[in-house]
Amino acid sequence: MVSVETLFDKVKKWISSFVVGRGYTNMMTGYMTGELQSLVFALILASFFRIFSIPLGMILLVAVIAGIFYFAPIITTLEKENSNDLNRVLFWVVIYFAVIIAVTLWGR
Amino acid sequence: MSAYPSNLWSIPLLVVIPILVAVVVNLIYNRARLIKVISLASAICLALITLFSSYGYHWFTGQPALRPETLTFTFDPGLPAWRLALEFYFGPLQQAMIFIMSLILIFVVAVATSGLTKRQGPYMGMIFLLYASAAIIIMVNDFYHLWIAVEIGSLVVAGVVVGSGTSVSHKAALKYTFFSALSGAGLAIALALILGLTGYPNISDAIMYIQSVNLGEMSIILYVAFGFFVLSWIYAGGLAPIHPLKSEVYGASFPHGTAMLQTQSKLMLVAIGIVMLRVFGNLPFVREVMLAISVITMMLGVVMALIQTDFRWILAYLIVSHSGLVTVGISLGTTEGLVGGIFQAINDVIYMTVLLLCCEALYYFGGKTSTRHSLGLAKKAPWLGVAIILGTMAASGIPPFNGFQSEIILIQASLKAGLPEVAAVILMVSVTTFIALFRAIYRLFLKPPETSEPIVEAKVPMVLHVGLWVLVAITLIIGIYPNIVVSFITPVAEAVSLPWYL
Amino acid sequence: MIEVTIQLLGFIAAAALVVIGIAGMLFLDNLIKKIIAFTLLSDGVNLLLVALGYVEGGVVPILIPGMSVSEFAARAALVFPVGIVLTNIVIGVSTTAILVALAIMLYRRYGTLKASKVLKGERR
Amino acid sequence: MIELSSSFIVMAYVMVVAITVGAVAALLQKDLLRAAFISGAESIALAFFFQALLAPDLGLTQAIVGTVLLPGIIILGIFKTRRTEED
Repeated sequence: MVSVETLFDKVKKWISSFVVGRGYTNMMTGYMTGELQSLVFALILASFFRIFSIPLGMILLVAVIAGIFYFAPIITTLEKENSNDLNRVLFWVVIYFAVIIAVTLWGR
Repeated sequence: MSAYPSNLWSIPLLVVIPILVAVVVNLIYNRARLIKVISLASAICLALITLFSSYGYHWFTGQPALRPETLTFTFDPGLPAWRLALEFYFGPLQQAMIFIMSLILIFVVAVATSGLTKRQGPYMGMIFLLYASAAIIIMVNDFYHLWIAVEIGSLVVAGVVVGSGTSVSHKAALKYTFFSALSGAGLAIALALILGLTGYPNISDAIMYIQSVNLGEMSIILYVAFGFFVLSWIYAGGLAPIHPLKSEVYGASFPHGTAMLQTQSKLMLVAIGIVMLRVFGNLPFVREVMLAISVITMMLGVVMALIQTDFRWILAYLIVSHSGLVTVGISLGTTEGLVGGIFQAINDVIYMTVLLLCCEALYYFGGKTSTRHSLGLAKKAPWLGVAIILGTMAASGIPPFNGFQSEIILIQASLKAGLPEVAAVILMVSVTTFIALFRAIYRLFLKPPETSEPIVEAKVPMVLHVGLWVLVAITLIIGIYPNIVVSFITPVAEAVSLPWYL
Repeated sequence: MIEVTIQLLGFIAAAALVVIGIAGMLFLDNLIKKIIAFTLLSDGVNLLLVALGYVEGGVVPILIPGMSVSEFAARAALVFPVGIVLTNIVIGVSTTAILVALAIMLYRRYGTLKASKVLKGERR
Repeated sequence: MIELSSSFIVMAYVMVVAITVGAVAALLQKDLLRAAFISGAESIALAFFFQALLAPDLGLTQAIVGTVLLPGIIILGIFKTRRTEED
């Protein structure tokens, strides 16, 4: 017997795989919306690069789309990186500071 | 301005009165009635001072910023350096911002003294010190006071958070205070670098020096100073990399404490952002860096708000996200952008306070704020349901309310500046705000309760009702007549955005 | 070859203190150790500020009898960093006090000072 | 005027070493009480460095605050919690 899996079943499985093991499926709407939002946000951020150079921005946009497919549920990664662990935030702040100084000095 | 500018006595009162009240209230510690009377009276007094004070300067040492004969700033290459003009400036913008803050202080004090907190004395003292630090940062025109007020503010935030007394709040306060080392030290270094470069602690003087003297190779120092300044800016306002800690601070304190905290941090964002624009605005890539930080903050905050399961944490992340909305306007640097950003800060403070007071009212119905429970509160307390939906509409920018007015200014400003992507992000943020809030409201208010056990109902104090409806009325009034506030902001925005329009 | 002055030595020591402080805050696990690293960091910043105000071949900025004002103005070390650092020392002490108080409260609650247990990131 | 710079620079060399070694040593101790004392000793070196950098008033302040007040606060915390670092 070969089970008939329609496209709807596949999409449903893919969606519910985000929330497996959480035992609280009411959050699914939130996670789904968050996933779509962060997708669009990433695309918009990539298209921002047109301010500096348009060809490079196009390459970046393609790279971001490829990256989105690779890291499929972005929202879980985002949630992990947004953890309120002290050391993680400290690490991000140090990197941020280095980037700001580098960018402003480069722009000079 | 023909006469020599006189030293205004009324401005320092905005700082002195809260500090005095903090000391007195701390001393009488536990006598609730007396604390209530003193703190309410002084909060009303502060609001009256901001309403009726005249505009002008107060300088502590050195000389005033304006010279009567030429109407120029004190900058004069002929005079020796180290003039030490430490001063406050009180103008229309400062009046609008401090008046809104005083209004919220009145409601916060009234709500806080009518229940929930024990050990009221020290807690009230912390709230008044928070007000004082924000007032200094809004009025200040020299780097020294700016730095001290940011330091005081960061310590007092920890105090307010600890006031709620849970272990989560202790953790949040500890993490937040560890960062004051980085940001405060960074601001001190930035202050020392600018001081070493220009020789003026006064912001106006330093700007005049930077614009009139060719710095040459020394301008590298300005970039490093900008980096440190950004560090303290993101720390004070809870922008992108620090937003997990800041949202934890917002979520862990009492809702009325959060109302004061978000007021302080949003107005601080505006004030420090304007200082950064004035000092560094002409450098390349500065406004791009600020814009990138605020866009990332908006996006991360709103996406994280979507996946929270507690109404308090949803509000906490939304506050962070809307701080990004404020700084987008400021970092655009155009007149419309500045007007939109500052107007958004004022509106934001008001409607978020409405939502936070609703969250406070939930505490009187058993204290369950998690969206895992469906309480069916709309039947128990229809007034609360109406208020929270009105607050949500204001927060997501639906026309008759004030959020709409500032967001449309922001969208127009970003389109005019040639950045349609920013406009798209702003639109998405306002829509997602609505989704995130309404998910919680549906679970808490509209969905019929799952269990049949009755909700514990305590008597909601009268001040909470009054504060809620007064603030909702203000959102409506500002939404219909935005010029009440915009007329205060526009001249300042025109003055600040001048340098790159010449 | 750069000439080694006291100012340069000050910058070196300040950089060392700041790096040690940040590394300590990042990688040490004990809360009290983290607080000590915090004091080291603020010491480093103080040293940096004082070294910025140093004038080579200068004098302590106190006007002693027998010294002309113009000579004093030319040679005295800068005073404004001193004011900043004095404030910074006081702020550092109060911040340390708050941190220690919070660490004690968390110790009473959790029975441990390990930051990886007390301050670990948690889902809500 | 007495020129002190030549003697100060020798002192500064010693103090750079003392500050760096003290800071590292304070953070490497297993015994927290000893770490607090060593950070106090590092503060004394820092106070001498302030003296060499023409800020004697700061040197005095740092000597008092860094050797008495700060270690005092930290030692208070240690007595209220625990003395050794757990694994």
